[in-house]
Amino acid sequence: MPPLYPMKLINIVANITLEERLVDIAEAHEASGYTVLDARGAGSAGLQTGALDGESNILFLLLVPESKLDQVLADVEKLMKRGHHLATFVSDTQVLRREKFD
Amino acid sequence: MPPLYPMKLINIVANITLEERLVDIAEAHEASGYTVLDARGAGSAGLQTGALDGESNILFLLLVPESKLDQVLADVEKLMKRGHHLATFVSDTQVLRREKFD
Amino acid sequence: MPPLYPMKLINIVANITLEERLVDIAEAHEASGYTVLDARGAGSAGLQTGALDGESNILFLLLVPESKLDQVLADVEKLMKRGHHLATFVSDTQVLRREKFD
Amino acid sequence: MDLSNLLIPAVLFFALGFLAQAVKSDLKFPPDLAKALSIYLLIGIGLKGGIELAHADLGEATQAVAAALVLGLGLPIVAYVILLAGRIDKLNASAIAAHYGSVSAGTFLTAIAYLSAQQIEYETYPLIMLAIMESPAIIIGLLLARFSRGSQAHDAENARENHMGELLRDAFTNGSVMLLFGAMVVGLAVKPSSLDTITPFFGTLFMGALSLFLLEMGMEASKRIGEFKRVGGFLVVFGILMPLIGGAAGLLVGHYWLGFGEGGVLLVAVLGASASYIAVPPAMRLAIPEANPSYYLTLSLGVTFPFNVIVGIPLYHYLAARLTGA
Amino acid sequence: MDLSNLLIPAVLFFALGFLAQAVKSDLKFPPDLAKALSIYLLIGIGLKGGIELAHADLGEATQAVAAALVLGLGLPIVAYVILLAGRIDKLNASAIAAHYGSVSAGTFLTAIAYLSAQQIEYETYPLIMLAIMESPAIIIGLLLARFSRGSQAHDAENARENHMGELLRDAFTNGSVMLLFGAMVVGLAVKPSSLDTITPFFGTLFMGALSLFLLEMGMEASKRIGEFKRVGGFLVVFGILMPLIGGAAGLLVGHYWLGFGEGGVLLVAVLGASASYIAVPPAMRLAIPEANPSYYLTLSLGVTFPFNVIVGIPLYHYLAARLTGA
Amino acid sequence: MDLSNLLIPAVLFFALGFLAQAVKSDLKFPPDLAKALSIYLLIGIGLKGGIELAHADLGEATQAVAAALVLGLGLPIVAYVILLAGRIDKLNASAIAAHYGSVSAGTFLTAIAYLSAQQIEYETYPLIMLAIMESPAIIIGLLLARFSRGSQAHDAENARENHMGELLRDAFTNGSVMLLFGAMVVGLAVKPSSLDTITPFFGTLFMGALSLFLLEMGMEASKRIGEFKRVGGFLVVFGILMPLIGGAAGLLVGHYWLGFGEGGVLLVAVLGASASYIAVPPAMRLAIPEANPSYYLTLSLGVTFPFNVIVGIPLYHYLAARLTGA
Ligand SMILES: Nc1ncnc2c1ncn2[C@@H]1O[C@H](COP(=O)(O)O)[C@@H](O)[C@H]1O
Ligand SMILES: Nc1ncnc2c1ncn2[C@@H]1O[C@H](COP(=O)(O)O)[C@@H](O)[C@H]1O
Ligand SMILES: Nc1ncnc2c1ncn2[C@@H]1O[C@H](COP(=O)(O)O)[C@@H](O)[C@H]1O
Ligand code: NA
Ligand code: NA
Ligand code: NA
Repeated sequence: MPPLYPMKLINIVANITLEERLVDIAEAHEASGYTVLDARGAGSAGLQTGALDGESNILFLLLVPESKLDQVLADVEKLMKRGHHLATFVSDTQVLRREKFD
Repeated sequence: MPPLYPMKLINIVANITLEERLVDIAEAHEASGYTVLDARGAGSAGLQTGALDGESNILFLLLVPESKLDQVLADVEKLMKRGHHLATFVSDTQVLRREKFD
Repeated sequence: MPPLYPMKLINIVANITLEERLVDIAEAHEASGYTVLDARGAGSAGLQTGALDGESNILFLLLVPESKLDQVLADVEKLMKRGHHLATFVSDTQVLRREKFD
Repeated sequence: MDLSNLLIPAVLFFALGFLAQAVKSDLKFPPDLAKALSIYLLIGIGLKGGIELAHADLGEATQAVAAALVLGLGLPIVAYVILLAGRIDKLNASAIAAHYGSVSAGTFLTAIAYLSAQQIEYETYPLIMLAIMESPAIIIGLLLARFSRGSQAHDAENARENHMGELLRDAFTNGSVMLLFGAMVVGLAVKPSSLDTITPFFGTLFMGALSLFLLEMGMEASKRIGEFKRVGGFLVVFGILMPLIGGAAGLLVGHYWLGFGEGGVLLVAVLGASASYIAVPPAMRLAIPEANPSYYLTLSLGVTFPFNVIVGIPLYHYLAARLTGA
Repeated sequence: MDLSNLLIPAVLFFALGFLAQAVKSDLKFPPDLAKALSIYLLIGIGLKGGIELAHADLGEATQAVAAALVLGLGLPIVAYVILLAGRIDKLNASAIAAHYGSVSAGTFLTAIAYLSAQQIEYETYPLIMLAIMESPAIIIGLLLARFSRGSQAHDAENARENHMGELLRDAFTNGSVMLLFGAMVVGLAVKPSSLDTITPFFGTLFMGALSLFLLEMGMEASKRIGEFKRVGGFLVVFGILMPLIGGAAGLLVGHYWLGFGEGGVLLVAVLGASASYIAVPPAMRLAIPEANPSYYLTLSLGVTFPFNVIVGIPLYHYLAARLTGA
Repeated sequence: MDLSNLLIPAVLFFALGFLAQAVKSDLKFPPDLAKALSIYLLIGIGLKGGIELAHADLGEATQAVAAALVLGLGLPIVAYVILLAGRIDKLNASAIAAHYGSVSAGTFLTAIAYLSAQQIEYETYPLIMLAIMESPAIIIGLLLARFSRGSQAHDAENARENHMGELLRDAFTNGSVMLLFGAMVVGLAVKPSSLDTITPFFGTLFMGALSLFLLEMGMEASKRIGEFKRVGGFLVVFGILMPLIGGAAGLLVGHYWLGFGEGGVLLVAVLGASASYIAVPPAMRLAIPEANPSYYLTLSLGVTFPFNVIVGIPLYHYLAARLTGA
């Protein structure tokens, strides 16, 4: 059985205009990469149907070792403090090949 | 470090025609919002290539506090009892800013 | 409350050309189904903007009982050994209706 | 029956898509493109139907509408009876049956391309009939399901939810129905000079866009072959038998009732023979959730559709020509 | 004011989309199609603007640009004052105000379709004005927000981040602004014979593609009605009042300043009356994150847009005809 | 070499996309639109190739096919040798090399637009050559990889998996190859009156759709600049050197072997100079997974493509004109 290693999965739902900012955060903390999915939805910022950029969400996924979690979340929190509408949630997960994500 | 709070993430894979029903469930239980992603796949209802509405899936994501989990799942279960093809799974997660999701 | 049963959720981020191979793995291990979402991102294989097949990711989701996890991961590991760029992570989750996924 | 008539772009692109999938090509079609094309094609048909309706003879149009209702309500009942005879359970039978009362726009448009390529004239009432047939097919499917549930006492909740009001509402607010009728109203209401501004988009491009759509639908049909095992031999046979029955009904209605010529009779045959895969599946998803979508999608998309495009259209045409003595 | 003039495809498809959503039809539009169509339409407008600019009289063009700047900078200030009077907080007021200095391309193009259907001539300077108005509207929105933050000392960080350089950069690198201006440059720079190769795509198809876009925008507008409760009565009233003010400003500018005829004056009125929902919302997302997008999207898409398409355009036209004595 | 010749829509839209990305505009292109456009363009080229093939002289066509094979098989070998000399590992060298035996449809079509804008005639055989060149390029890439693996004994499993049968199958069922050849067969098989029904879509719109595609590809190319660091100086230089070598080979083949005129020679030069970014990358993903996609995508999309569009085409044209004495 291939071994699995614990890792944190940060999930962020945000408007698509924030994609570059989130990529910047991933790069600033030297994450091994990131994944983006187009999404729609609704929340305190209203309905996000996905039809126009102003009302399109993304789901931004970031795998980081636990050691980086706090710093990344601190940067995400900064965006939220500025007023941006983000839904951020963190899950425990386990990866194949730890060295890819360190 | 920004604090994290436990929350339940309900994941539902369903045909796209059920999107409105799932939104209704989210609203009925006063979830703070919901997120929808387009998907394809296969299961007991056959191949879902995404090319036509009849064969398109969505992944519906719903963050709720543990206190609401049972009631939401009961409603999802009702849809399944009626015969709808849903794959439903629930994960533990942790959110930034609990007050957004209560 | 509808009962929940533990299950493993395998998440694989890969280039879209690998979709058929991943479906083959799911079928070889008699998974009840699978779910695919289009994605973009970046990693050791560079930027994946989603504009052309050569630079498009998918997020492949596979729910399996713990008993099948090792065998599935062994097959995914084989793809990685051949050089394919995959980000694979496994989470604990709980499903409604265990019999659907066994 | 000259097979070289099949050498039209729509059929060849369908075959190309089918082949690409069959040889496991890595050709991929973005899912949204198929959806965009189907919206476009439904609007295009609706507009054309509306423009024709503006010039139509009221008496003839009424007859055509009546014939559409008869086909749309009658064929599902025939299908249901055959399916029950084949030991398909009642709810799956209801859902499948509904598909055969409705029409495959892709098949119908291929028939039009086929006629145009041979410069055969055709009546335009079938365009209107196509739009009409969606709703009755959905309604009869729901009625059959209701009746099945009652007799099976299978699922009190679904039976209750589907009371008659909901049922009619769903049949008429179906997305495809709204596009077809809405565009028909636009075609009727707008004066020609104003319609001309959108004709380059919805008219001139139509056959090219259809080819692209059929390329993708060929791939979709081919993917469904993998599902034949799941669906079983009886249903696959049904998927070939039923279009022959529907086609025959259409030929008779087109010729003896409506008195159409060779082209028009062929089109009515195609209305009868083809099964919906755009409008009806989502309707059945909601209305008869107990039925397995794998059955009705495999049949309409994987069996009946390719059968009609490759074998059915030239066959019905041959018969239409014999009937009408053309 | 003959209401049959509203029977043009653009308006009818908008109404069809609105209706489909209102009756809870299961009609679905793939999200990427709407985005593709808006890119296409912006390029189409830009190209047309560039071609017109090539033939334009320099003096008149300068006047038109000046007028566009006045409207784009002035209307947001009017809006801001009204919103503050209605006790909307300053940052939401800034973000909403910015939308009203800019233009809804969908509304503007509907007005052009409306004029074409009645064979009314129009000056083409408004096409150039449309492109010009995006940036000032964004800039003034940011300036208002900056001023608001200063006075509220609400969020030092946002105030700092938005220094003047960034601010101008964002206003001119806005995606819609780049498409409009970029296409305008193409229209200006390329010689006609070479432009002809892309005219079938960006020109001939334009009105049809607009209809498809408006079908989807009708659905979007209708979905926003559910948000009225969240937004509150005052803002909904503002969403109808403000286009009347902007429309009046446009009428006056178009007639007294620019001296346009009936058609041109109507178009300037629409520039004033309409509110952006493509270009400005993403700009406000980044620049005024404290504002709630639900407010500005509901207003521009759910209130002002349908009001202008159904009521505004014929009203402004009636007034433009009276003003110009046509 | 008159630079104003570059003022054609295709090139300007490419530049606009490149610029938008370079200034970090928030302009976004829905990913599915790019994919839809590339499917459309491949079909359009294939159809045009098929129509031309129907009129082609058999002897000349055979020569063109032979020349395409020579370029498609030869250039990757040249590229491979250069890459090894630059100390690129063998598997990455194989994968990169394959791209240079194939063709960038976007570049080729830009060259056609460039010729059309100057009303320069061109032979149509290069259209057929383009379709031919995909498969040999893929095959030679796989053979090089196989050879590399053998000598490196690096990965027994991949070596085993890629036996010759699979290898040929993959090269001919490649999605782009199937679209090009499939559409070519349609263009050949369908009679002109029937082809006319799809010409408005696949022909008349072609250059406009190309412009939209190049707008997006300009953005994609620009995004790749951020990857130059990862890829390294040698490879970036290779991405400019190799098109010069391929272009020279194409010039010589086009003039001395095929005897084409100014236009045709330019097109053969572009076949040689350009590197695939639609067809070959997915093929290499599967066949040479050990190679890093970041290398070959950055080179073909981020270096060679913009170089050819901006510098290459006018340069090859200048040389083609000198060679042919036009
Ligand atoms: N309870 C929730 N469950 C799932 N997604 C949510 C939830 N609340 C918010 N979201 C997503 O996060 C986005 C931003 O949320 P908000 O900041 O509340 O506007 C929304 O558009 C939703 O897509
Ligand atoms: N084991 C599984 N892993 C991941 N997704 C699944 C699985 N089983 C079913 N699904 C998804 O759930 C949808 C509905 O499943 P079903 O009810 O089995 O048809 C399928 O179309 C799949 O997308
Ligand atoms: N740290 C990460 N977090 C999220 N997604 C990642 C991460 N690393 C890689 N990925 C995704 O996995 C894909 C393949 O990764 P790689 O094998 O590193 O090229 C990338 O294109 C990303 O979409
Ligand atoms: Na039928
Ligand atoms: Na305005
Ligand atoms: Na080449």
